[in-house]
Amino acid sequence: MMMSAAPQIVMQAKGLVKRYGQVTALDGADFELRAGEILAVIGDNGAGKSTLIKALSGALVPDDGEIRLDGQPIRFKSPIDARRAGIETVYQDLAVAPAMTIAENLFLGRELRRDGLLGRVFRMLDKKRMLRLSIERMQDLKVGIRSMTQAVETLSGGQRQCVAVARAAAFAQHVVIMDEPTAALGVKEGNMVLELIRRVRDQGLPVVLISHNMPHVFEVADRIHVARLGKRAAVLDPKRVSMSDTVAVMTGALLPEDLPAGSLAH
Amino acid sequence: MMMSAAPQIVMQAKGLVKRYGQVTALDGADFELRAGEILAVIGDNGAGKSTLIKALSGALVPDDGEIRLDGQPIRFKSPIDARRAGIETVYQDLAVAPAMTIAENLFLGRELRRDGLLGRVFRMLDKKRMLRLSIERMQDLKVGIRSMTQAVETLSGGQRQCVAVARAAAFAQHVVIMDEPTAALGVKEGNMVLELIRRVRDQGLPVVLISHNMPHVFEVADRIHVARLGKRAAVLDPKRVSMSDTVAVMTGALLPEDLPAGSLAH
Amino acid sequence: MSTTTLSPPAVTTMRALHDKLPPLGTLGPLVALLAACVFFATQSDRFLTGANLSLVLQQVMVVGVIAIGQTLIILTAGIDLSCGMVMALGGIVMSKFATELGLPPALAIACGIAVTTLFGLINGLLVTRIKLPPFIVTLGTLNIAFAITQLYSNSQTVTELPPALTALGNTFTFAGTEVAWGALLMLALFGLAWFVLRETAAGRHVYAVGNNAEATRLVGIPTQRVLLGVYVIAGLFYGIASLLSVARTGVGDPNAGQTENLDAITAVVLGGTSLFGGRGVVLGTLVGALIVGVFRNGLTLMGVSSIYQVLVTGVLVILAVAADQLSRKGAR
Amino acid sequence: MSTTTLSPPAVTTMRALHDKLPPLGTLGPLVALLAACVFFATQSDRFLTGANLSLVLQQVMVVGVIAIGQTLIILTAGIDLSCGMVMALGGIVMSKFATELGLPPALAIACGIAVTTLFGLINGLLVTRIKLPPFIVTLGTLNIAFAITQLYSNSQTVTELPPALTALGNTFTFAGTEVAWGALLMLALFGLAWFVLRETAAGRHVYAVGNNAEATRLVGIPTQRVLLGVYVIAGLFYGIASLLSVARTGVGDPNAGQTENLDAITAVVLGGTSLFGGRGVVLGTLVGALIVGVFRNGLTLMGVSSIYQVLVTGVLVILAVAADQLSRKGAR
Amino acid sequence: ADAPVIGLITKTETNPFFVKMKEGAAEAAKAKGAKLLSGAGKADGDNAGQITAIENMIAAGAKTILITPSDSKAIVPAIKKARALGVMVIALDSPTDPAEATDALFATDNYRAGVLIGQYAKAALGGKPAKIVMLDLFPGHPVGAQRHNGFLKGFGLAAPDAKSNELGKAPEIVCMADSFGDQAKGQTAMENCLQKAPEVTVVYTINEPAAAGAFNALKKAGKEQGAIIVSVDGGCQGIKDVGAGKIAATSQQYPLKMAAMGVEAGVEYAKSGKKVAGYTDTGVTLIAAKAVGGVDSKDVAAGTSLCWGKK
Ligand SMILES: Nc1ncnc2c1ncn2[C@@H]1O[C@H](COP(=O)(O)OP(=O)(O)OP(=O)(O)O)[C@@H](O)[C@H]1O
Ligand SMILES: Nc1ncnc2c1ncn2[C@@H]1O[C@H](COP(=O)(O)OP(=O)(O)OP(=O)(O)O)[C@@H](O)[C@H]1O
Ligand SMILES: [Mg+2]
Ligand SMILES: [Mg+2]
Repeated sequence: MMMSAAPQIVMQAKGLVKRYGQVTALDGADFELRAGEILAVIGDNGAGKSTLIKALSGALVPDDGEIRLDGQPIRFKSPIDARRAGIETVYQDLAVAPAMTIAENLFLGRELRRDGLLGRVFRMLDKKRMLRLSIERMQDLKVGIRSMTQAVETLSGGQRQCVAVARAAAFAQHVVIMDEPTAALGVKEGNMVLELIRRVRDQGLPVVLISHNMPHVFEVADRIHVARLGKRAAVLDPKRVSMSDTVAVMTGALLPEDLPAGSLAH
Repeated sequence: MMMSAAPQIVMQAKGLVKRYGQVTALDGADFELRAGEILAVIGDNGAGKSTLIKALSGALVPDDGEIRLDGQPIRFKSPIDARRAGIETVYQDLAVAPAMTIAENLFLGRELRRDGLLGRVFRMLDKKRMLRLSIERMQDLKVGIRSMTQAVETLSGGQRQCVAVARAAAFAQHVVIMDEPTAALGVKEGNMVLELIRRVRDQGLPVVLISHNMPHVFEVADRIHVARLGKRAAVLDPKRVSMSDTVAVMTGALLPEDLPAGSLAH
Repeated sequence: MSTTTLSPPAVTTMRALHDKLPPLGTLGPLVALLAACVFFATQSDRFLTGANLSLVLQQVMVVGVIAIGQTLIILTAGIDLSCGMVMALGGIVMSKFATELGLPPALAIACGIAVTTLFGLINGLLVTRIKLPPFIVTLGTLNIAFAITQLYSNSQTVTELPPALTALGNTFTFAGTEVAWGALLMLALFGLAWFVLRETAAGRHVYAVGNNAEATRLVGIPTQRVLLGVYVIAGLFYGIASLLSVARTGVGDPNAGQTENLDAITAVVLGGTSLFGGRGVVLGTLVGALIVGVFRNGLTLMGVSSIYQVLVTGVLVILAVAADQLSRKGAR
Repeated sequence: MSTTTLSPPAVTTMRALHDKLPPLGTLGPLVALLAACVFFATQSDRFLTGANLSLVLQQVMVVGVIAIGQTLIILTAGIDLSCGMVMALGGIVMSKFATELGLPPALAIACGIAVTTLFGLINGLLVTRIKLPPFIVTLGTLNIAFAITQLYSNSQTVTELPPALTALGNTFTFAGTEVAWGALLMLALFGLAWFVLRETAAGRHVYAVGNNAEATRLVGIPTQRVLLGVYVIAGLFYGIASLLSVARTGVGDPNAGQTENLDAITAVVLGGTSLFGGRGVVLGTLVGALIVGVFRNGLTLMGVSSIYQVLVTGVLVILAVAADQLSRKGAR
Repeated sequence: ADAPVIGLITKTETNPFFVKMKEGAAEAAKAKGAKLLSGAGKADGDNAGQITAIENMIAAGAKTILITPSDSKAIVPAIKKARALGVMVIALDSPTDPAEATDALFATDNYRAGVLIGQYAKAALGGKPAKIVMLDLFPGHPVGAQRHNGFLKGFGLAAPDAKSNELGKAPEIVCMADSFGDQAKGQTAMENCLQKAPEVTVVYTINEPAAAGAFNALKKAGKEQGAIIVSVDGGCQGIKDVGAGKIAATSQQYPLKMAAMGVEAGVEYAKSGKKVAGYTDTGVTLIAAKAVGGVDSKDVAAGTSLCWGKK
């Protein structure tokens, strides 16, 4: 990241709060995503990472706090609003329709219509084209899936993950958010996804990556957002902080202010 | 592992085959688990790992092949048979009942009854005791879950994982099988599970660990079973093989016979 | 370190208290029932008398007992359309066996209950062994039980039953009110079902099967046996309902049970049990059955003509559940 | 590297071929229907005549069109108990508007269809806005539609309809057989529903909502709007069924539709659509409706007395689905 | 030649009244060497089911169809179609509207059946105040309306005419409820009415199962002495209940007779091509255990010997 020009902020949140009955999942969390960066979000189980990104992607409406996109305050009332704003998300509890085929899942909600009358008047789907594009997309990820017309419920856990990742990467216009996209993936497939994340960033789209895999995080992240007890505990610079210090901050063993100077990201 | 005495074989499978329509998930897979060891099973997505351990745990009946437990040929017709034989399994697609509480899920199928008449005649459950034991069990795993009487569906992804792992570790008598138990876990929780796996092994129970996390595998495994295209490609010795060679075998980039001498486990 | 992640005692106590209260799923219907009662009490001073309430209890006892069986089945994500017809067949069998065949009443009753239990067993076997959808299976047995009932009874009501068959229709005086033994039996059965579902492993397994059948199987619970057991026990409850129906009307009626199918399911759903299985409380079913009974009784007391009763019932059913739903939203 | 993990072309071709065939879920009921036809053809030489088969088609046209709407709703994991009653109300409205109010037939028909569509809208709003279970909502509107039908018609059958209202009951001759226009309309509507469900985004969204509503929402599909649309369109289909019913019987009948509720659901389930949503094919529903119609017709031709028909239907429903299920097991 | 095929379509499968009718038809068919097809609606009021049955029976070769119309008007177009195909259609038990839609009608007058028990109840009540409970069939059923209104007429109250489908109302009626012609529901309805209006002197019931249910409810409340129950049908069980004092009086009808006459006419039509025509009243007889002045009635013995047309 260049330190010279003030970095442009794409997405920003301040003081987000979300309660589930007695449980406070988000307790005044802040968030900041800059143009063209990969922002890793890490934290213990239950630290509120998924809740945070659900608030950012319109999957839930926070009880309090403010979200800004490109400096404009926004209020997503549903995932549709977020999608319209060009934000694509891979959810942790994979949002797929198990009885539908892989191709259908990839294009769910953005189906392609045929050209000409058939498409415009009869609104017929262009299944052939969607199938072809699906195959290309999945080959990009180097996933060995035999047929795009097989139902998602017949896939292995990692293969399902790939479907969700491929979908988000293919359609994002503005921001890509991924909640543990590599959790169920094999080494090869995991690396493909990291590669894909880099490619997306290099096309200019900022990526939010939630992951428990520290090597992955340190491999790709430009900045690391540490979530802890529903808040943002710190934002670290992976080039200047050690993995063990990061884990220590994450688990609360070390306070951010006790970190070696320069560990915090700007 | 000591090389002297011939190691005792707890569980063994030969030529397992499982087909799903056109897809052959297992294509003559072999398997061998020794007393007191941690056996890691690794492989690409779709390599047939989950299918293999489902065959071993009675969750599915293989189309062909033979399984032996302590040298005796067995045929599990259902998970109940495997459970009776003391085999406990954590499945990848977490086998939990979402609307039921954590405590209930932990003791599902092995509920404790009250002492005395209430238990023997009225078959009343000892909910208090189960609750207490659940709390202890989860504290062992250092999981910060607020109430054991909350429904599993209200937990974060990683917290659910912990419930499944705690259940298997607590009840196993003979063999523990875990399909990607650390996939959704944070660093802390992940290390706790590895620690737990070691503890189980040290109590004398062999553990089968499926994982895509190579550092984890190399940290705890005594031997590494590499699955590839529905077969067992090789069994490696983590003390004598490098991580990169392992990954190369796993992805098919390297044939096992081309490995440096001594890489294969005995 | 474990103490830092565990929550402070205040929260724990709050939650423990919260856990003690019935879930809103049960509370909602109860509120609707109470609201209905308050409303009817303002409309008719006869409504809130012991005699009238005892009457309502008697009127719902048959549907109530059927609905216990139905609750069990719906908790496993199934459904039983045959319940009313099977109940009618049981009633015909016990009354004909006691009169025409001249069997001792106890034996005749046992035979009737055995027949309904057998139907439960057939339903269960078709669902578990051949894996047919419960809807289809019980649609089939609905027709079969109906046809057998009509053929065996020749569509004739069976009368002049020995008093033992109708004993449950008799009443005893409690606090100045006549209470039917059958109503008491229904309450006892609800209590029993509640206890078993809540406090025993078998009961929890019923919930688990309905909640996630595959997970339950993988955990090592014999899901097929649980399911089969549920259908058989439901059949047993239908048999008891047969006896109650015979006791209440004093005859073996081949046309009994025709509306009980939908009524029983309605009671279960009004009581807050999910048709998708795994969620619900059997006492909610009792409340659901009472709601239907109280509406019918209260509207008649108000002198609402029958077609308007249908209209009002339709509106009230929706309102009752909507109030429940909206109150839950508010609580969140 | 990507080519090594992709499967050999032979397998791909096999699979492509396999994908072209209808899923077994549709094939099973079809086999059952054909088996029934073959059986009845051996029992009665009147069965396999064009006139008789055209008759069966006429007899199922009302239930068939209702069942299209019901299929849509069941695909979203809902259920509509009100379908038959709403259909009856539509019939009364269009026939009374055309006779008593003297509206032009086309306008009267439009009003009738508007009323059923309005009921669909109400069902849909209650399901989507207040999030009530469809079972309860439609149980309520079932009662409401019934009461309004009886009140508005004063329980009187409406006769002396203008010919335009009954035109769909008229026949034309095709290949020497009299075919009713209404039967043709039903087939066309099935074709339309099949096309939309299979070939358009809206149709796929219906499946997605029933399959995993939360995932569908997260993907950015307005699930509530899809659901609402489904209920409204179902109401529209019920309106068309009203017209068919009026055309078939030649009168506006306030007691129509009472058995169509269960019949329509039966047709959908017999046709292989899952009551849990997201799985099924609308053409299966046509087959399911035909199975019921063929049984009734064939058994009457055989001279089976009506109570035995009930018995046989019960057994056959189970057998038809069981054969389907067992054949699928074999195929695995 | 083949045996003539005759179709019998009842309202439902299950009402003992129609079961008797079917038995009568089967016996007559056997005696005359005819083949009897039977069909029914799925429920009372199921017009579409009856239309389907007509079509299927014609397809099966029936030349005569006997039908108890569930809906007197709604069935007419289907009957017209059948007659256009040369099928003789005879209405049993209740007429179509218009009555000329069928070739012939063998029936009881339900309105008159109501009038008879209304007159009886009025006379038996003597000077006591009339507090009437009406246990009807269910909303919208024409037979329910005819019997109901007939009863009111016989009782001397204002009532709609025989063609109306509307249930007449009067200040003397203290409670109206539906029994669905079913004993258990009749009992429930009566129980609720007794809560509303404990002082009941007359109970009108749509049929004898409903009457038995009403009696149960009265007996449980200890009021069986104070109220007169009247009913319609005259089934053997119902007559027994009259004998036992549960029901004061009932209007007896003759389904076996209707059916037997219908089958005979059908066989004759097949043989000679001669159709029957017009209305044949198979009669209504008031059966009462205690005769009251000014109203003709027969006793239980006579009722038992005739119950439902047993000869
Ligand atoms: N629907 C819900 N109802 C009640 N509590 C919930 C719900 N969803 C989340 N929570 C609670 O909110 C807290 C934060 O959950 P969240 O899913 O955001 O954690 P996370 O950081 O994503 O964890 P993980 O790494 O395990 O996925 C947890 O304690 C969880 O139990
Ligand atoms: N129920 C099923 N129906 C059809 N195909 C299936 C089914 N289950 C698994 N398969 C196929 O079998 C193959 C092996 O699946 P399996 O789940 O064993 O892989 P895995 O090694 O566990 O992968 P992962 O690491 O992604 O979990 C995959 O190609 C998968 O698509
Ligand atoms: Mg998460
Ligand atoms: Mg797997």
